[in-house]
Amino acid sequence: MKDFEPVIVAFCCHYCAYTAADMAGSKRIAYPANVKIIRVPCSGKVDTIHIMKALENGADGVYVAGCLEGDCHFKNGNLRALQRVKQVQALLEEIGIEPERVEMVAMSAGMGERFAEVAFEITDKIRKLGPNPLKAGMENAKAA
Amino acid sequence: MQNQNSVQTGKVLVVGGGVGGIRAALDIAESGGDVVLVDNAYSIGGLMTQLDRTFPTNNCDLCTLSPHLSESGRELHIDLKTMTDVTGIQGEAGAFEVTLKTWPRYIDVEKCTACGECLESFPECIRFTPGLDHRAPTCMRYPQATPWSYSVDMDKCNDPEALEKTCKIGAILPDDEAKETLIEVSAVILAPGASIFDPSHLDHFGKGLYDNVFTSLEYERILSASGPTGGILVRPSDGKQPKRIAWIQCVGSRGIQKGAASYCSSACCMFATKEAIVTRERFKDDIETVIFYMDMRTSGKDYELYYQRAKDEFGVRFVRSRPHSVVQNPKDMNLAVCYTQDEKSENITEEFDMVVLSTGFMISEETREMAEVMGIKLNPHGFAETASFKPVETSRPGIFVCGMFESPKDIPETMVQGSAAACKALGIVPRGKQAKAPADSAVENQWDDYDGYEAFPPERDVTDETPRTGVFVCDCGFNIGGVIDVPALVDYCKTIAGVEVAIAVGHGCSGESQKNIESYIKEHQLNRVVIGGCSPRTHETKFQDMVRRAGLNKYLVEIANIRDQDTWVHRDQPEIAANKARELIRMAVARVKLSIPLVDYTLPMNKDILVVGGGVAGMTSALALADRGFKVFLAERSPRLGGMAANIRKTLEGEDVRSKVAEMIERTMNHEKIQVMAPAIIVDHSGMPGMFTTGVQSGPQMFYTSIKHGVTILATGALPNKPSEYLLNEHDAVVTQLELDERIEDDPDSVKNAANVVMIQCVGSRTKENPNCSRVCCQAAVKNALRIIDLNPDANIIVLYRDMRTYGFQEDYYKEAREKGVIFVRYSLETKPAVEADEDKVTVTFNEPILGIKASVTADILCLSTGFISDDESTEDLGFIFHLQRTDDGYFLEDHIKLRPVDLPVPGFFVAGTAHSPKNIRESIAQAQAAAGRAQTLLSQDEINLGASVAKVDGKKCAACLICVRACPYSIPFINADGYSEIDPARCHGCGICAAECPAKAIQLMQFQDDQILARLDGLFERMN
Amino acid sequence: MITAERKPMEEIIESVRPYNRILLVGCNECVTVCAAGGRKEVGILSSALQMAFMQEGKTLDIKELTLERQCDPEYVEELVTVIDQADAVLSMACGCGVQEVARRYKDKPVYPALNTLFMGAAERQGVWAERCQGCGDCILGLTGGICPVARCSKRLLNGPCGGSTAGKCEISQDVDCVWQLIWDRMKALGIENRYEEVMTAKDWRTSRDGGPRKIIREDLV
Amino acid sequence: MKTESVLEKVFNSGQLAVTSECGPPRGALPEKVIEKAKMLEGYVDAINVTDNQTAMVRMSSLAACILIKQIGLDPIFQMVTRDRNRLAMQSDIIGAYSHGINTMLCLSGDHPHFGDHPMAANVYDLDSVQLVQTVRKMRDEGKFQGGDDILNPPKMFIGAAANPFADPFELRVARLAKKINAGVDFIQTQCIYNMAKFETWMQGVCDRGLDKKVHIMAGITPMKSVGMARYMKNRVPGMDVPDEIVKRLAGVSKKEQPQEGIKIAVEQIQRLKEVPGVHGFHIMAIEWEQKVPEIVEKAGLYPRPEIK
Repeated sequence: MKDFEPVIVAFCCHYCAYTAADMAGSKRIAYPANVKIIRVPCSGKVDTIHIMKALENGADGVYVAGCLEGDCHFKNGNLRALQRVKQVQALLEEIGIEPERVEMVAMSAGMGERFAEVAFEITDKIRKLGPNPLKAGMENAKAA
Repeated sequence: MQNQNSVQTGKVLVVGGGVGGIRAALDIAESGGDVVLVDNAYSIGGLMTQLDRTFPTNNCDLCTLSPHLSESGRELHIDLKTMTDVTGIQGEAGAFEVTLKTWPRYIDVEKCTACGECLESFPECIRFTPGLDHRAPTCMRYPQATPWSYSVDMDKCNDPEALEKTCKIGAILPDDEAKETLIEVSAVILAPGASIFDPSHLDHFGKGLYDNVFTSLEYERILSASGPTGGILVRPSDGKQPKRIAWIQCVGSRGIQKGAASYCSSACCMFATKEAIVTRERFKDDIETVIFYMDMRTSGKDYELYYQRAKDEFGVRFVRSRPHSVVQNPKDMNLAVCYTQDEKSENITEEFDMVVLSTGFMISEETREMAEVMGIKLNPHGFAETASFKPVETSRPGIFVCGMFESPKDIPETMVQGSAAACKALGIVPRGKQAKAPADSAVENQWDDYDGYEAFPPERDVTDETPRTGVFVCDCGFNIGGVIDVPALVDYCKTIAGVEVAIAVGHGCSGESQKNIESYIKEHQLNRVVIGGCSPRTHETKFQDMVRRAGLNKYLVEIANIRDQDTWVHRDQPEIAANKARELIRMAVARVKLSIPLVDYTLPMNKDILVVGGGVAGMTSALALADRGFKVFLAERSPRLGGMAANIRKTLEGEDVRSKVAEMIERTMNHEKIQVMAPAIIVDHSGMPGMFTTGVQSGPQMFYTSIKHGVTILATGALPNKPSEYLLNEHDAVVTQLELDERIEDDPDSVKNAANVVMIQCVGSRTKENPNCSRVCCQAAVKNALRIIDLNPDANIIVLYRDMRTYGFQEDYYKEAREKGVIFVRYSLETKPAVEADEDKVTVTFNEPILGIKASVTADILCLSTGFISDDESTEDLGFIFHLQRTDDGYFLEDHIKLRPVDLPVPGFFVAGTAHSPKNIRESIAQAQAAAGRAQTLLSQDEINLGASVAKVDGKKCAACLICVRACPYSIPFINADGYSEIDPARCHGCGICAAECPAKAIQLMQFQDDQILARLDGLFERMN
Repeated sequence: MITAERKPMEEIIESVRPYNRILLVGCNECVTVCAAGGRKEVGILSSALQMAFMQEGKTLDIKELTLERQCDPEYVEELVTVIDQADAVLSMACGCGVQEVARRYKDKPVYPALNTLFMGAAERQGVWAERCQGCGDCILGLTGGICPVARCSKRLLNGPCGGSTAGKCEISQDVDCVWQLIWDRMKALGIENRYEEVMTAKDWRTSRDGGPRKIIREDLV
Repeated sequence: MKTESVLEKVFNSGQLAVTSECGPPRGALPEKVIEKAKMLEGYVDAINVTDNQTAMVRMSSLAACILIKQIGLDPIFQMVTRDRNRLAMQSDIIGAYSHGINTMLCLSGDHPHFGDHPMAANVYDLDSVQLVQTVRKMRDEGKFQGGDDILNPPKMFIGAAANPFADPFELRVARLAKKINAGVDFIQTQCIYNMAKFETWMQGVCDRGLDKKVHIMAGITPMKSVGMARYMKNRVPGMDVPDEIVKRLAGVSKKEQPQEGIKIAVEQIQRLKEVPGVHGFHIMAIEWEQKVPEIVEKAGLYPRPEIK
């Protein structure tokens, strides 16, 4: 557990979080490399299945980063994304996986610090939660 | 790029890079004209970039403004000169010669990549860092700063040589000097903006004396997440969150204090209201907010509703009073605000933790000097002199003005004037240099000479080829190469399945490297390309053009962001950075394999225009466009042109409206490029921007004609309100301001003999039924009162008002009226005046709040300020036919209330005049010119590129469930005659919400298809599973 | 439209536990429209099941397939090519679809992944409400186009009962009192006078009380 | 005279009728039924016997009615349409009549949602109006619902409930008219606290002359405490308890509240006696039957008329 480095997938809206990540870069604000960014045109484009497949493939955590409430470039995509994240959380709970592995966060394009902060917080949280339970399950089965 | 020898260059000089200047520059550039945009600061943006949020939507400015700024940076037609002053001008409209002086920046903007090395080593000497700066608020905070470059303050630098050496690409120029340039332009637009009134000399408010007194702009910076406190609202004196904040209005405006301007600064009421709302929004009941004001001047579109919401929903307290002093309690640093109120005689003292001074706007000395250089007339306040029918024209032909320099105003009005000035400036640019005008072939040829674009070779068909991917890794100098071992990364890339070639390319964006990559693509017959480099946000277009030159479809390239999102953030952990770079490239390779060639959607542009509404606004737009050679159809509902203005005699400033309108009608009727259809009604509509078809029934027989046009301008106006109140429509002594205006001019004797004249403001406005302010009635009342006094200096005139909203320079007339004895008495909704008939006169009874008595006056004339109501029936019909949204009170709803006040949400539609909101003639004309300007940005193109990122429906999978129809934020999908959902690519905005919600998985968003997104995951987890 | 919602995961997991190869079949008709069993939900359930079992160290072989309509034999026939590769079928159709698959593939265990709920209408995006019970003898013409059989908690034909409060049913504030709606509608139509006619006891034979029902259209047979 | 019902006879004598109710026990405890009924002996004309009240399982109304009949008192057989279909209900009616039970109250019944068997199927084959119609058809035409003749048809005096306070208020008179159309003889109302609203309703009833077609008994429930008043106000659907009642009870000490409650009930009866169209009182003292005699006495309704 000590050496556990989680892999976290971050679906980032082009208009805010992805830009904020670039901002963090231009200001040289470090954040954990555990976070892997996938750019989407709007957080509202992130489908339930994208989040599920990330976990199924082995991600230890997933988050969707959209615009601040009221600032969505496409009016309400961020709110729809939030509802979908909640749906995934409920589904994970049902199948015995910690719903906290999935999260929705909001930021604006200028928030480079906030992007880094979020990346730290979520990496910390996932580190505490431990590896994706699918991996342990499969390893135990192999060992047996 | 430009022709130096020609006298008529077709260029426009824009002075000032605030939002107004940027808007004007963009409009001209989009219309095909060349612009030189100069600003004396080291990057453009002006005041607006310092705001945290803007009313009335409370949106963060950042997201909405930054695309504008980066747009202007990229635009080929804009030559941006920062740190530049105008020092001389000669010549005349169409052929000016302007001298510019550029101060040394000590940085080569072309080379600088804003990498930040210099700032790190010499933080004191660098004037500007992109993004957030701890030295805020002096620095701009938005991510796409333009130019994307630093600036050096050489005076502060002790060791220029060392500084020079920190820059590996040699962008620092220690020997940079001021340069003078001579440019030739056809027209000039002045948009220098205004400066903020400095209240530090006002001892009684304690600004500069007490730590907890701020100007409203400073408060804005404190609220801002990127401000000096990082958005944490605390008192400088003790670091505690304030519990009570007061705003004091009219600081530096309305001639209240020493050194204050006599005019009203127009924007401060809304500014303060917004700050109070945002504060309440964030802190709820934790912070009490109080605004001390004289008159709340919330007369813009839906501003009154915002004001009411501030009171009712957010619990902001509004106190009508003029505080006379702010005194600090030395013990707890709290601030005692002392004031009196009309109704009460005693002094009231309230204690606050923080006081915000709503400081007004002034014209700076620098701007006055610039105006002198330009040779334009200024009004007594130092603003550029203009006229109602020429709202953006200065006294010198060919020189135009927009924004604050014309008069104090808010952002939407500035945007309108920016576009209007662009339209007027384009009017003198030789036609061949501007929009590809239709018809005249001679003009066509001239255009053909002008070509800033390079032609691409035909695209290679790669559909049947197996993916052959080339990976090209940049080192970006030290940016990437200094952190990770690029050759090792390249070796790794060669091992990824499907990768044909992988090489290092240095600076991939340099011309040399691009040629190199192109030759690799051709030599190895690559059909997919991955760039390991910087952010696709900034460089995607560049690499797309590159693969196009190599014969590939532009959507077959992917950029792995290994700089901004990797080596820049993990530079202390090279091992981790290298590993992440491998992952990012793997993800990009997996993704690009599934890329498919896409075609950008384009539409041919029909260059005719339909203008609906033949009032002043409609005619202004029509004439502006027709003068540029465009064919205009002008449809007017009534049999004659002129609209509401035909009934107005004089403006507040005394200009003769009737003759101007008659002149305009004459010109419109006789213009060879304008086809007037009156009476005419719109009956049907179809098509897309650039190819609309609208059915019109016109003439006495109401014949049906079908008009084909590319853009539509709606200028359908509003209606004069005539509510049945105060005996209006019942008693002959009761008239409206509009009727009084006519009587004063046409039958002055009937007015001359009136001993007592009473005016009641806000009749039928700011009520439950019509909650918005009609904007024009206060000025109309002042105008008519002054004219009556002129006719009969002994007349008793009483104006019963709720708030006098004589914004801008109208304040001068309000003051004049008071000085000439017009009595202004305030009433509230609870104490409305009562009116009774008294033979041929009427008795008006009202409360006198200062004396606290009920007073009665027998009036010979009772004049009601009834203002406007929307033409609800027309806007409803047209809204339905054109699929346009309306506000609750029946005006057309623009695309963005702040930044796109002329554009309607449906592309290709523009709005002007009172169909948008109540406004006066000057404002209507400005908006009409702006609409014509905005229209030309579309009309200048032969086709409209809509991009390729659109949602596509697989009809076979579609269950016609309507989920996409309901989920789309723009109501684009519909169920077609074949029973499945259809999404018009020309109208799709590309958000992908429908694709994510489709329960049948029948919708895919091109460029972001599910398998492409999942492929990234596969690429990422390849080595893990 | 028939509406349904997914069963609790636990129940679905238990039903497929004995098997390794699962054929997960969606339906592109009603359950797609009510977002319960279309292609999208099939994908999500497939992934959720996979994850549930991976935690136990087992991977399932799940084949996903969505038929145009699971209640028509011709469409169900399309499964014939893949049915042998599965140990069990998990159906995301309504009860009709589940039964049609079971009827056609007699030796294959078939499990429902959905609970079929009611015949309803979409009130707005994501909200469906019961509208019809299929009683077989429509009285909507008498009740202003609003059905008390399906929408009154007590199925009263002469409502409202004494529990109607502010337009809501006594069983929940979230349920409209249908008789309030009927009365409002009768007023709007100007047929209030019809209210006092006693609606006599209903003949329930045409409903399920008369035994399973069938429609035979001789002209189409 | 349509029936042998004592209640009908009291109404016909022009005097105010008084009824109360007895909830059967939740177990096979016949002595409980008899004990409760005896408490009311001499103070009321007939005793309502509830049918699985509030959707909780209790001894059947029919069985409890028989027990009461056997000690010589007059039960009112309550029947809800929730639990049985029309076959069961009609057979129970014949059964009751064969034990000499001749007065009925037809109700739809509380929804199972409120009771201890929320999982139960609710039947509602008929609604209360249709049950009234069915009983009348059995009595006046001597026919079952299905149309066949009944041998010795049951002669039931038919009652139903009315709630003047439920929404929509404007329908409340109309629904009473509908029950009259279906054949109801007497009405027992929901307990009344909002006098003004009840009087408005009665005005509407009288305006249409409905008071001439049906005997209306005003429902009275004494409050035991301020807690009960609040519960009735906030939790019981279709109940209208004005604030002043709550305030009045809250204004006295906890010990004095029961007595205050009775005082209120008596005052209400006194006031309602003056309301045209009110032909009697139905006193529902929930789990407080022992207080009914006191209320009847204080309200001046004692002694009860001798009807034979």
